[in-house]
Amino acid sequence: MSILVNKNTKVIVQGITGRDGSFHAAKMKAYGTHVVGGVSPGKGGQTVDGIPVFNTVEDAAKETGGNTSIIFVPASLATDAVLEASEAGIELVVVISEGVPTLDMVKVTPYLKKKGTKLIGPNCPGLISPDESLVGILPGNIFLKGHVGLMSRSGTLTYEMVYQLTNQGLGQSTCIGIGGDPIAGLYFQELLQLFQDDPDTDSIVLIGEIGGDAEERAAQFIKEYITKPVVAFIAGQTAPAGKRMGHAGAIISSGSGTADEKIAAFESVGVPVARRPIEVPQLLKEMMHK
Amino acid sequence: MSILVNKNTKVIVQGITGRDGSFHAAKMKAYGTHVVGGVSPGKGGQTVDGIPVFNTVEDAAKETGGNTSIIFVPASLATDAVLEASEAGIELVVVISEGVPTLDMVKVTPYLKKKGTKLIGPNCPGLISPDESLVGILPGNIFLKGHVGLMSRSGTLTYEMVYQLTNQGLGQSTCIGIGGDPIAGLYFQELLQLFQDDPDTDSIVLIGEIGGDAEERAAQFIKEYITKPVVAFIAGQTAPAGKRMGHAGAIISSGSGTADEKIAAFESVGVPVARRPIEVPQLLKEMMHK
Amino acid sequence: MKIHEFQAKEIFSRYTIPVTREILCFTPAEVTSATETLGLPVVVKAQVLTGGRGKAGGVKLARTIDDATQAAHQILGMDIKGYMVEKVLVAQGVKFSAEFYVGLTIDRKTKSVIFMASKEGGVEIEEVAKNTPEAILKFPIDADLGMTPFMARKIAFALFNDFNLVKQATTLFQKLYTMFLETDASLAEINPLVLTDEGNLLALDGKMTFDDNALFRQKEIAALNEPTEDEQKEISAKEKGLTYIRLDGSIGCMVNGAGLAMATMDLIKYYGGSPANFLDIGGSSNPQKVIDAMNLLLSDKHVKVVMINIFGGITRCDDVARGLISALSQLKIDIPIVVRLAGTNSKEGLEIIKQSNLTVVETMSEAAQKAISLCKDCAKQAPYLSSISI
Amino acid sequence: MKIHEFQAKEIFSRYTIPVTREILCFTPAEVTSATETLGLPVVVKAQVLTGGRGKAGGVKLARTIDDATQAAHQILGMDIKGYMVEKVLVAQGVKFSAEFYVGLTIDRKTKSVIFMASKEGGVEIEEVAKNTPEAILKFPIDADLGMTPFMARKIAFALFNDFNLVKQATTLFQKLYTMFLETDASLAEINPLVLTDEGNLLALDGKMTFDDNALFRQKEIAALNEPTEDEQKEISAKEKGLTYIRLDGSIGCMVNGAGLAMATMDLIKYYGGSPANFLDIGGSSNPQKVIDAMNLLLSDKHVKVVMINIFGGITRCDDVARGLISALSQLKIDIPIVVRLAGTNSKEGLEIIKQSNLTVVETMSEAAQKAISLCKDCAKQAPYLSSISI
Repeated sequence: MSILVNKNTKVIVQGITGRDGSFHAAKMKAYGTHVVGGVSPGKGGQTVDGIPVFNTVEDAAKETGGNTSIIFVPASLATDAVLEASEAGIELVVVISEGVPTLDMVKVTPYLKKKGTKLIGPNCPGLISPDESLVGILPGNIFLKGHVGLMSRSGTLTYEMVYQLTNQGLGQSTCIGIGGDPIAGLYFQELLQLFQDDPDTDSIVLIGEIGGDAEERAAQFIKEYITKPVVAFIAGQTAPAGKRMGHAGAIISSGSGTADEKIAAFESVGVPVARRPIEVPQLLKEMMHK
Repeated sequence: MSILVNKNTKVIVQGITGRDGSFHAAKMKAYGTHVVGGVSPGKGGQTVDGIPVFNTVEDAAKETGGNTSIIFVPASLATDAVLEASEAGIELVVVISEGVPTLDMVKVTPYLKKKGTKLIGPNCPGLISPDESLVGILPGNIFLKGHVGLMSRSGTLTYEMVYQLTNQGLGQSTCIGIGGDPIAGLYFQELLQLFQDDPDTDSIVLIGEIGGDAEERAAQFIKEYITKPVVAFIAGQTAPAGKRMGHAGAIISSGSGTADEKIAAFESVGVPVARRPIEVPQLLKEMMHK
Repeated sequence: MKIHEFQAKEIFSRYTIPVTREILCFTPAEVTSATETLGLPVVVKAQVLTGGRGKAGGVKLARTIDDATQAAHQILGMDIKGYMVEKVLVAQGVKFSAEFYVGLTIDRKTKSVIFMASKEGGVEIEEVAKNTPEAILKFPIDADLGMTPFMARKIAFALFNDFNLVKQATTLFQKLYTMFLETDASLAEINPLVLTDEGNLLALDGKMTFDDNALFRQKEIAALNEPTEDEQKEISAKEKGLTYIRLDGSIGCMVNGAGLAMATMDLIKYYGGSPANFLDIGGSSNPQKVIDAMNLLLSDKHVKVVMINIFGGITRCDDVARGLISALSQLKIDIPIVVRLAGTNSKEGLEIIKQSNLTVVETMSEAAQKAISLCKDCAKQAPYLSSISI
Repeated sequence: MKIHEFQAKEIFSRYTIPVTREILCFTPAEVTSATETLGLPVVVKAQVLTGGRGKAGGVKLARTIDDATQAAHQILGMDIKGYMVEKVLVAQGVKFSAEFYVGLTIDRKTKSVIFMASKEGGVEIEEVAKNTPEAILKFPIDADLGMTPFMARKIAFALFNDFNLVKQATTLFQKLYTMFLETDASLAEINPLVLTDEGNLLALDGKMTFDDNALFRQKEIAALNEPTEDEQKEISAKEKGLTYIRLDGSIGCMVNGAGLAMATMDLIKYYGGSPANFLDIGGSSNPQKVIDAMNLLLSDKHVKVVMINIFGGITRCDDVARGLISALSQLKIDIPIVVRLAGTNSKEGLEIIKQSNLTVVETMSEAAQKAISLCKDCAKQAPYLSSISI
């Protein structure tokens, strides 16, 4: 099995006629994802790479049975696209768009909760259950089907980690880039719970970074609820205070949100923290043989 | 038993230092209701008729364990008072205030749903479970403890009906004035379900009036879900179209919302409709002996 | 509260919703001049606070200036469902290829604002609703989100195929919603919304009504009110705490509570009489209210008998009785008055009016029957006393 | 984005949040004149985009005009944490009896705007948060409801006993929230909010920062930006699609992706080196970006060696390689460059740079170690080629 996306996932691409949308729709399709439709207002009736385009998510969902959407629209339009997907009954919405205003996310969050819509992102690379479904912009070829669940605030760092895991024969159940913004959808706790409940996930890799206290809360959550082995990595030990390190959420404010605090939080609950990316597979193996 | 309010109900009076609030707080207390506290911003620390006054509902609820509130503040402040009660964890909020703007009610409704707060009113006389708890402005002395559940869009017409029932020895489990506004809290369907589930309610009286289609929907609901005998009465057979008959919600618009439509809807599902208030007890007895 | 078409369209304009060029006129001469200003053809439309002006001949297309002037002569002064036409709107004639209906109202069932849209514009929407309800699409608007761009677009796609029109409509629908909220409207309709030959959407006719409960915070809207004589009476009554609606029967009613007041009217009808009014004296116990109410009832010359039905709750029957006694002493009353007092302090109340000439009965059924019988032979006999109870 | 105190208080004023009377000055002479205008005493406050100006001597109370002028001489030109003071705010001295803290920010955990309030005003709130967190009350604001009157009042009651102050604060808190939303702020603080001897609440100092992601719709706010030289460089980089932050080490890094860029810096540190910058070239595959990035790196004279770490996803390694080759031919590069390419099209990329003088390694650990070793003896040796992989 896997979490969130699998062989039955039917994907609708919002913004499919744009540069990124069309490119990745094709990529996902090539990977084997069921990309059933796209949305681009005013372009309903066209096709992109054989994928039918609709004017609204509602039309797309009705016609195709799509249950998951991925959003490639400009940041200023992204939350409206999320709401449209949610209102149309889409179960899982993945937002790739970068630069979404934080207060827009604050505004949509209660609606998604009310409708029971799951959100990944924004400003994220999406997710993949290897050999089953790729809903995102991750390079499919580096993944290997297996039993490690991975979640990360970063994109390329995720690839780096996955590459290490795959090289060591540690395949993945599902890998999720949760995005680099301060306010995002599904986060460490929800995903830890999903991996805990997934019979096909044996161990978990959590990749955090500076800013906020999500890692500290995740550590507490692991202590209380997670019995599967977890290994962590925290990026940004050398980041200066007060500077946004690329991600809108990666900032040490008023001396809090540092890597040291996060590392200490994990180690205090018995979660080993790799100091270098290459240490992750080894730590994982050690944890699994405990 | 009874529905919504009973011996364990602890009431907080919002607007207790006002003319109506103080008068009815005393009345309710005299009836035997546990009026545990009142709220009047800036008057915290005072007492009204021995009832302690607090600055906020949160303070009142924390100090007194109050679980129900009744609101007597001016209409322009009523929805803020409702939200305050809901946020403070009050389970049942009864709004007596008349003249609340409809869009204010539209605005608060989703919040109450989210918080699971039950609302009665606005523009209603409140409710009573005879000999247990009176949360409203109804004249307690006309009620008789018993097994008829009653719900009504009107105040004094309710008293008239109850008076007839009591005279005929038909006591009441709970009587609820749901209010005369177009958008209100608990309405026929929710209350029908509560009465259906209440072991101490044997039969139900529903008092409707012109305007809207709540009676039509109630008739359909009765047909599908209610097995206890129901008798209805509809006020406004002689009301002209396009005129608000006192209640903001009592208006025949574009030829719909007439008494005839409502009577027909009930009769089509086997619910007898009294043509005069005095017929209600007799119809009820007939229904119960069927 | 209702307003005229021209007022609704002025509000539309404030929200930059496109409307026809138009001029309000009070005389045929003004219509002539307005037509010259606007250019031919024009449409001359009666401005009255009731529907059905089209069927009544209150809307005329004029292709010449003479036609326009003549139309003004015909329409001004016309009686439409009891409303006298005092002003007309002269609107520039517009060529259009399609008519749509859009409107916002409040839906009791979903407890939300609902957007209605139909391709069947330009006709009475009530007729469409009755005959082909499926032709009216309904979209509940989430109160927390408001009219989001995607929702406005979704509605627009339901009406239009051309994306240029969809874009126009999307913006227009968002404005319409903002206007609805900001003015505390209870109805805001564009019917028809037309597609002009130039490819633009335009509100050819508009209708708005407002939530009376919100007028306290809508001073500008409230100022637009143009009550009829009857409505003026209702407003004065309201200022005294009384809810009064004039009907055309002969039995004046005074009741506490709207539901009981309606039930009282219904009961009079049931026994063959006809109520002269709806009058709810409300929940307070001020004897002055009873005096004001009595004054109000007696101001209607059709009233041949008065039926008072009070079920005391907050209202105390003794206060009502005191008010009645004051009224009897202050006012010259020469018609019979039937009184029924029940509930809070009814004993005390009945004691107070014992010595008066009022007809006192026990139940509302009795009261209605007695009032009707007194009405039938409502000669100039004085009110008399019958039996006392409760 | 940060703004100055005087700018924050100008925004406060727009929302009718009461602030001290004050005048912005650029010279001691202006300060003298401002003091005469405002009347004594005054407070002269350095306007710099960093905290801790009080401790640094950047805030002085002046009881005479001479004192004010002297304070201006002392403060103007002062260096506070690397920021040169170019302007001061002269504010009317206010007598007050109590200091409070109020602020709004966005809470990641509740995903909502959160209102913070404390009776411990006038001191560094971070200190209070660390030492006595219970002294800061936190109120998440429901995004759908906004700052309701009851919530503002509830917060006010938590700070004040006097109902007059509660009423003032209730209004003030609602304004503060509206301002926060309408300006897309990420932080809005009043510290201290003082209770003046006249019994009024007043913002003595204010701080605001804004969401960079929202500046596209906040033109007025964006115009307030005063980037330092380093920040100017960051902004120019951003315009080219690069996220660049200058640090003080000697190994220039070029990485795709923010997380990997941070991990790369961390790895350099782990092996004993020091990164000269954070540089994320983002997800696109434009070779020009690589040229721009290389230019940017080389513009920092502290950079003694360049480490390129690319894990191709959307970014294609062959595009990066092409950009590198162009950069090498266009730019005069006289420092070593270590390259690691992995992921999408890495084979093709490595093929492209095979003939160049770049130092190519297989893993990021190797890259870091190699860069450090090259840096240690970073004489004027030319970049050279080592091994090829992935």
